Amino acid sequence: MPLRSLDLDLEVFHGPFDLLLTLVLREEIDLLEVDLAEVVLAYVEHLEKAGRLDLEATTEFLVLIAALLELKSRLMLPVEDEEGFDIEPGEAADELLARMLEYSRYRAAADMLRERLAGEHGYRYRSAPLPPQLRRVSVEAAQQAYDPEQLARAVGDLLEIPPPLDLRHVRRPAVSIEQRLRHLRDLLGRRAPFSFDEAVNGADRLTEAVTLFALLELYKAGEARWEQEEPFGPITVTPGGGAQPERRSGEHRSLS
Amino acid sequence: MNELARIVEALLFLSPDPVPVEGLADACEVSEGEVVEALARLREHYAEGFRGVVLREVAGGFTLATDPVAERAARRLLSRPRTPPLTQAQAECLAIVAYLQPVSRPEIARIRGVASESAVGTLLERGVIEESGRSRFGAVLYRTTDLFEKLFGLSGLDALPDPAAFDPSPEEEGELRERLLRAGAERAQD
Amino acid sequence: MNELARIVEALLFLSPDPVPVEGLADACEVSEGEVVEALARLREHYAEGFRGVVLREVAGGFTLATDPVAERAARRLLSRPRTPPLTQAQAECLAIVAYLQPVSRPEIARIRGVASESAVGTLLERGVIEESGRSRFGAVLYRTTDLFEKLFGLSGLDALPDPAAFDPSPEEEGELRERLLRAGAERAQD
Repeated sequence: MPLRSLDLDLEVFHGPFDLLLTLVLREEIDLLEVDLAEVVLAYVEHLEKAGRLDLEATTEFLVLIAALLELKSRLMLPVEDEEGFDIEPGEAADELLARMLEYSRYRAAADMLRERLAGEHGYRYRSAPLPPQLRRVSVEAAQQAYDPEQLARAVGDLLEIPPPLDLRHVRRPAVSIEQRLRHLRDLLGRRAPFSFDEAVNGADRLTEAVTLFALLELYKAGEARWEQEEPFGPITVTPGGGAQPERRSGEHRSLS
Repeated sequence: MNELARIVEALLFLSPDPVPVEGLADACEVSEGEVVEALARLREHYAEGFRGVVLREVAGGFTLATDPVAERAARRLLSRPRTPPLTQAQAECLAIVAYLQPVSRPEIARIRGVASESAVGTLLERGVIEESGRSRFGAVLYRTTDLFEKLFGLSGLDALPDPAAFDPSPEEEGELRERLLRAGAERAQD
Repeated sequence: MNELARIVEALLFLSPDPVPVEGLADACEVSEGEVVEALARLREHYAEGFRGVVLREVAGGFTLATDPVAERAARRLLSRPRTPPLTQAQAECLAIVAYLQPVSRPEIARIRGVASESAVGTLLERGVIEESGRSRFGAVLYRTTDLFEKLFGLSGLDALPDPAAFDPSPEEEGELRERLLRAGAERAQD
């Protein structure tokens, strides 16, 4: 998705994303008043609509939004130094200044190039086809340029039959989603509410991960709800309102 | 040389084809008489035998052309074969053509396990392989050229090195063509 | 004009691209010193302001080109449109590629502060920049082409002026900094 087609509708700015940072750098928009989260949301929405990922354009967006975030976060730091912040009051200005100077250098170089191109304008180069007698490559003028062994080696490469793939190291996963779904449903039926730690009770990381995945599936189907009071805190699982036991047999076939 | 003569010179230099007097007069926005005069001045400058480029009147128009004195050097500069290093794909295609000729493009693709249009196209363009009739099934066949032998320093096709030295499994039975096709089929299964 | 100068003139007339001294020496089977001497003689003949065709050193070689005096008539004769001038965005992207090559599009965007895909696309289309591999993060890298040097009349990339010459004076820089600091202080008071 081309970045230039990303149209923003923010409180302080309406227009293409392309224009935003330019205006900020030219101090025509106060970065402190730009809701950057809105910009990110607009982009994600746009990506979703486009349905495919243009890696280059996305990188470009990330680079630009990161620059904006960095500038803004620096501007938002209190100027009067409080303990814990060792950022100089002028640092935000320095950062912005460095960027503006770098840009102004290439803007001036661009003017030089444009002038140069204009000055070159009258010079025209000839582009006529070669006279027929010169068009054919002459065999007499040719000299050895390649090693014939290169050809024999290429044939050797082509005779190579790849060894059959050794699949012995690939094990079938010991933990299946079905198994963990059964386990969680069993707990929901017998002991709800229960904590996630109880559900995985000392199992290995793979089992933990698959259990979490199974829990997400149950949540999606409305069979379970979960709560976590704080990051890294205990997760409490309770039965959801929308359990549909009659669909159980078939609904997760796609996961197997 | 006055300005009109300079402009006429520039026009003849740029134009790939001879330009008639009317055409020159039109472009310069002057009369044909003035163009004829300018051409006379130019002719002094481009008198044959003094310059590398000469003024000629051909096919109802005027044109600049090189003097035959430069023919040999021009051939050396411009008719020289291009010989950048071969890519792996090009080397493989060329090796298949060299050892199995005549060979068709579908066969090359079967042996390599991938379509080989671009590499074959480049080899054709560089003049190291050429078309050589059609197979029973109508596919174009390719063979190597004299230029190929020259660029690889070969006195003839029988001077191609024996691939046995690079054979990964010399104990395998069969002709080279048959073995290459078999290996290609195996690779294609992956 | 001696024979070597005539031959060199003919080669420059025929060759579609600028020819470096080594190429000319090779084609003429003479030393590079002799070619340099022949070029000096040619330069006398093609002194700018006297002829419709001039001798130029661009893109690492020598070539003949028409003098701007003929531009108007050339456009009428060949009915080829002027190459359009660069937009500001295109010129900025081109300047960044010229000075920092090889450089990726995200890097160009970082410096310019705006996404630059449309300008970069146009520059690619016009053949003044080209792809040059990928960065370690997988972004396509760009560099300038020979056509760039030809169109901008540069004998080589080292003929580009030192970019430090474009930096603002210390006074201007100080003033800009002052303004930014003031803006920051005003914000802190809110």
